[in-house]
Amino acid sequence: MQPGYYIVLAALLFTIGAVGVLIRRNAIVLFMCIELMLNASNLALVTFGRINGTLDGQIMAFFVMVVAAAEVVVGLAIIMSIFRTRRSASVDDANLLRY
Amino acid sequence: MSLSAYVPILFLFALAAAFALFSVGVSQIVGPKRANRAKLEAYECGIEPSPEPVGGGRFPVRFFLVAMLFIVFDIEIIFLYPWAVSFNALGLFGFVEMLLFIGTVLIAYAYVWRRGGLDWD
Amino acid sequence: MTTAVDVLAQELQIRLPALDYLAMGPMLVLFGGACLGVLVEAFATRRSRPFLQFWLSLIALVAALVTVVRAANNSPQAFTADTAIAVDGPALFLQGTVIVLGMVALLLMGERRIDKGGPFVARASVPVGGEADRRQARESGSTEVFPLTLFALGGMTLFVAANDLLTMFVALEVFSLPLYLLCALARRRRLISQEAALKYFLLGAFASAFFVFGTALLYGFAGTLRLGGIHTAALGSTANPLLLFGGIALIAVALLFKVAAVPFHVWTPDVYQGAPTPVTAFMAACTKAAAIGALLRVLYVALDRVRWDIEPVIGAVAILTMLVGAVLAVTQTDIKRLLAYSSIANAGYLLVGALAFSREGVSSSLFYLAAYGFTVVAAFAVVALVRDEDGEATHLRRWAGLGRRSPVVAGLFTFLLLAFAGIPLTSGFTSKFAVFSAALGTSGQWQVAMVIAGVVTSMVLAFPYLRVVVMMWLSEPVENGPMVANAGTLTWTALWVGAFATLVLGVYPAPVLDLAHKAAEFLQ
Amino acid sequence: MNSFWLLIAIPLASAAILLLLGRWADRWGHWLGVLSVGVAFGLAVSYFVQLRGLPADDRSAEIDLFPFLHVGSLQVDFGLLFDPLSAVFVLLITGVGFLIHVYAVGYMAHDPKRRTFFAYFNLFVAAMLLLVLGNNYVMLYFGWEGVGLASYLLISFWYTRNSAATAGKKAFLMNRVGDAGLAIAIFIMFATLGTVDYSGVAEGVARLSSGVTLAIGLLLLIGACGKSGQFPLQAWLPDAMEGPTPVSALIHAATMVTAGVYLIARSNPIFNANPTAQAFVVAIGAITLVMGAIIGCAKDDIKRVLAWSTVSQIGYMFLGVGLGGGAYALALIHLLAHGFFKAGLFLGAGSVMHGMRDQVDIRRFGGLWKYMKITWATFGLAWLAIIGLPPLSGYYSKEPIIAAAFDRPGWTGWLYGGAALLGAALTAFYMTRLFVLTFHGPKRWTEEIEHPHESPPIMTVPLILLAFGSVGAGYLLSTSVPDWLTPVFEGAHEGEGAHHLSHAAVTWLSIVVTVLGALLAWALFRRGTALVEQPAGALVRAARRNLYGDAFNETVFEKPGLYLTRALVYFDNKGLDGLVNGLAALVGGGSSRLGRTQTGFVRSYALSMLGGALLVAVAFLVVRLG
Repeated sequence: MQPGYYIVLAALLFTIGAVGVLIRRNAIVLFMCIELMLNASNLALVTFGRINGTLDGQIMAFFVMVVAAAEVVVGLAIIMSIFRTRRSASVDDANLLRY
Repeated sequence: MSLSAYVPILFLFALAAAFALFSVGVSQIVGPKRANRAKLEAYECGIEPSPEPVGGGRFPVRFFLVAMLFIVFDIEIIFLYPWAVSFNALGLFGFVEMLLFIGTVLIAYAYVWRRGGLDWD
Repeated sequence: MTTAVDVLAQELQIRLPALDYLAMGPMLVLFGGACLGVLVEAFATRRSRPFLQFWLSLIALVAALVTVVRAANNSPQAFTADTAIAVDGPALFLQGTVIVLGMVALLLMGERRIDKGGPFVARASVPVGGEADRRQARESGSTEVFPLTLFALGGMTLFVAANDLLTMFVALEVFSLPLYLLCALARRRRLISQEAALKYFLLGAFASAFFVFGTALLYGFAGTLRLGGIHTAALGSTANPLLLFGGIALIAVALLFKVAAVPFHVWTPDVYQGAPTPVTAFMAACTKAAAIGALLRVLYVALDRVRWDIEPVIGAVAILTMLVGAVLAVTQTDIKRLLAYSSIANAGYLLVGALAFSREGVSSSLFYLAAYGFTVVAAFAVVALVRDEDGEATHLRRWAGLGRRSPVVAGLFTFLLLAFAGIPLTSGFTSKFAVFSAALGTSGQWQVAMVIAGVVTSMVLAFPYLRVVVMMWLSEPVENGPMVANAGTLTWTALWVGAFATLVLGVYPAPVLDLAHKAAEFLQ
Repeated sequence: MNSFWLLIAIPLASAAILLLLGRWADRWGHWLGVLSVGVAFGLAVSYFVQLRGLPADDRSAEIDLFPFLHVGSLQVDFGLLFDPLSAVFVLLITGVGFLIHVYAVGYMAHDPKRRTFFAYFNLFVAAMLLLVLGNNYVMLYFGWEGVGLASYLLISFWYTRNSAATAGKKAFLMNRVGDAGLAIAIFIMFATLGTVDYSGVAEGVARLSSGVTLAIGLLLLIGACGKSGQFPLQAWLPDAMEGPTPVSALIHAATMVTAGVYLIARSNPIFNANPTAQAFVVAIGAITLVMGAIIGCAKDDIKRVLAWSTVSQIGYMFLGVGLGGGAYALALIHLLAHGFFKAGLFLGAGSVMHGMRDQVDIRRFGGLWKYMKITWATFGLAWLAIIGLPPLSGYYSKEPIIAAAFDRPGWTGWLYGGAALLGAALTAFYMTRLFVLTFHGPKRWTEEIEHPHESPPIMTVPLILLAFGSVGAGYLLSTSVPDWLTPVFEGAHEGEGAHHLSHAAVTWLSIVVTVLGALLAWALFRRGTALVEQPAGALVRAARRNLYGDAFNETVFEKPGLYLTRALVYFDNKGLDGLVNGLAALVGGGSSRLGRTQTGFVRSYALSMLGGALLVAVAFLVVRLG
């Protein structure tokens, strides 16, 4: 089967994630969209690894997973602390800093 | 296979992103912005709902904390599993590396434990 | 079909990576120090922690600096850890720079006289204004900032030495994640601090996603993650060049985001304003150095064969960066935002040096990073000092007449602003001059355009700086305006070190320039 | 002689001591300041004598203190050069500077910040010496920015006055425009020649295309215009008079504002290589000298009249350096002579203000000659010198420039010669007006002044010494300087003279127009002035009636001149300031509009990043395909 389709899928997922970041309001959903982008990249990495016949892509994918998990922890901590002080997880409410 | 097959991907990416830019931009420009009090209120009757009791500050944060801790320890397996599979090939070097890795996770564990992250109450 | 794991095992049987511990010394020391810091956090008493953590971090930094110097003296330039890390001149120079600037910023973080308990808060998630918050306002602040800073510095030292995209990505995250957290920990004005952290985090993660996808595309193009491999493939590969340029674009987005280049600069003013001032100083000096370092490496090691395609695009970004930074700085009313826009414009100047694609370009950029870092840390030290009862008085209107009340601080700040404006005999002049002449040395048309934009924007930038100076010296003082806080030795040391370095690098820059020039060769 | 870096180091050290010691130095600080410049003057004289001892071709000493910027092919050293051209500037700066320092001890006696004032003053001297002693354009730029900085500090020295603060700002901003020109010129030199040393540039200039030399020349000219208050960047200089009078005398009359002339003289290889660039210099000089003289007629503030006269006189110097060839030396002679008599005029004005409780309006003076005889005599000599009456120094310095302008081939000779002649007549007119209104005619003082007094000896002694300069310097300089400077300008080719008028004719013409201008002013203003706006003492009203009676004078001479001057003043205030303000407003408006994009919403930031990413990707494709 053509590995190229996986690349198409990865690009689609990445784009969906990027668009999601633009249109979703809830910080956690927004963050999930970013995770989607990372996972789309993982898919692309693994597929390219397969096409190229090297392991680098898979190793990179492992590390991306780890880093994504660490990001989740840090991100959730920040979002939680904001939620507790503002009672809102909408990113549009975090709007004191501008101009 | 030919890599020119990816050209449509990039186009797709561009198209989708352009669509997003367009729709977000247009809705900002043409969308009516007449916020009023009634519109901003929650679509519910009765008293104003509040996520938490007033003056409280109680917040079911434990699940979230546990979830975060779970993630931290869960990551270990990503590195442990490949190491275990090719244990023989990696030899002593791999063993020491893995000990160091677990050691660093333990340091984090010690921190969580001492700072009360594991207390459930 | 053999499974991936089998292949992995076979590969590893062939060679285990050789590790040069001296060359990796700075990172090992910093990460080791950070882990120790976490243990101290876990087991030391609350009372002893501030003292222990501060000195532990400082010692770790000194030790790391010593290892950098030793590595620079002893080992020949070499790859280590199977070409994942390149210990070469630019890496060592930037590691040294980042560590020294980190030390100065650490002094600001350790200051506990200005705000009782330090500039950070112990538990950022306590709702503002509640009973618990009032209790914690009296408490000593968070000491986790020290290990977090060490982690960030360790990540930066790895980032500037990373020779493949995987290492670069890991390093990027290792230094970014602690910074996100540090941003949220301000003792005063916690709401905007948290907002800054949220914005920085979300946009930073967004940029990281671009980096990973760009890595995937480049990997698809070159079949390897090593920068040298991309260099080889750039001309020889039969793969679709769309993969190459798509990959470059996406990776550039992530790196330019960290550098704060237009149009990826949007986070900078908000985050600089919201973050605790010592953290802002740290970010402005060290993050910029690390990000430019990595950008230089990608440009010079991986992409120099496609420089003709890169020059116009990144050149346009550089011009836009200078223009937007300078023009937007004109109407700022908050001193931290003003410095943020100035930092954006400076990112543009740095790109001018980076795009020279010559040894002079590298050396002048390295020099610029060191010079700018000292000046900006000192400037934020002043911002941390000028306070009223609500904490730092960052609104410019509040600074009116500061020169009459505290001539020393206002004088120092004036000097630093003159340095930003590029007046001779300050490091601002020498560094800009070095960068621009390096760009002109190549006599490319884009370089000439960039230099003209650079000179014009630095004239425009003189307006906002002058406005602050006029504010401080020539305006009537405001009613119960801010006072210069009764700071301890730490902040004063940081301030004087920064100002002194600004002066020395302006008057007698030759030794540092020489060092930078000697260091300015990337290992291919 | 290789220790001439001391010239810079001594005033700098003194400035540092004064600033660092703070109040401890309040009691004696001003004497330290005076001493340092005095020592520098002594050293300058001794170096000058040593330089004269050398054979004419060997007269230069160069030292490299330390390497400054070594970035690849760019090698800039902290190097100094002491040659005939810098020597004359060093003598002027330290000599006149010393006298003005002495004067300032008396003038600033009652100012609580006298120590700071002397610190800035010494700083200025050090920076100015660096400017003229550097051996490359980067050192010159250092001095250039340094004198600028010191001058802003000194203009806004009385920053509690709003106007002083505004003037300081204006000077800073207008100078930045000029500085940008200079900076870009230096970068172009480096890009095309690979060096910024004077010697390297002089050697390499032959290799440059005429387009490049024109660009460099014009950019240098912009820089020179900014610093020297030449058209179109002249507006800051008269406003700079808000500073203390010794500052006006030293910085805005004798030394700093002539830095532009120095720059062009120093860059003579570039200008010699490109006649078009030279023509621009000449045109700027001619426009400015006429414009400054006309506006000088309309001002009533004693210092502003002098300021506009400075603008106008520097116009003569630009005219001189632009003419090239032998006129370089003429311009420098005028520069030196001008340093003496203009410093004398400013210090005299300061002395008058000192006696008249800081009154600056010449309509409020009159009859002062009886009360301050020394000031009157020295001011009078300087006045005669500036209008160029033989045998005072202005005659020897200005008249040859007029003659040289007439020697220019073609119609430009008539144009520029005529402009220079017109300038001479106008100078005689407004300077006589100034002198007569101040020292002669009826008293028109405000009521609180009863007994104007002469200034203390510490102020009058420098006046007397400068008056000697005003009288004698011209002849001495005109006989010695051209030979002395020959090695510096040896590349300058003599243009073939057109000799529209014989030299003697020019001489007589210039004397005649000068005397006519002076007599006209004497006749008009000997009884006071009609231009008092607010009603005040009875004497003033009487003076006004007297002059109103003289309707003939007014309609024939005054009205047209008045309209012209009004128009020029309007243009100056609205036109150019307007341009600068408009630019500022444009930047400011763009800034706040652009700032609106910074909405504070994370998602719009993400949008900007995604859009940027797309743009970058598309740009790569375009570059790749295109």
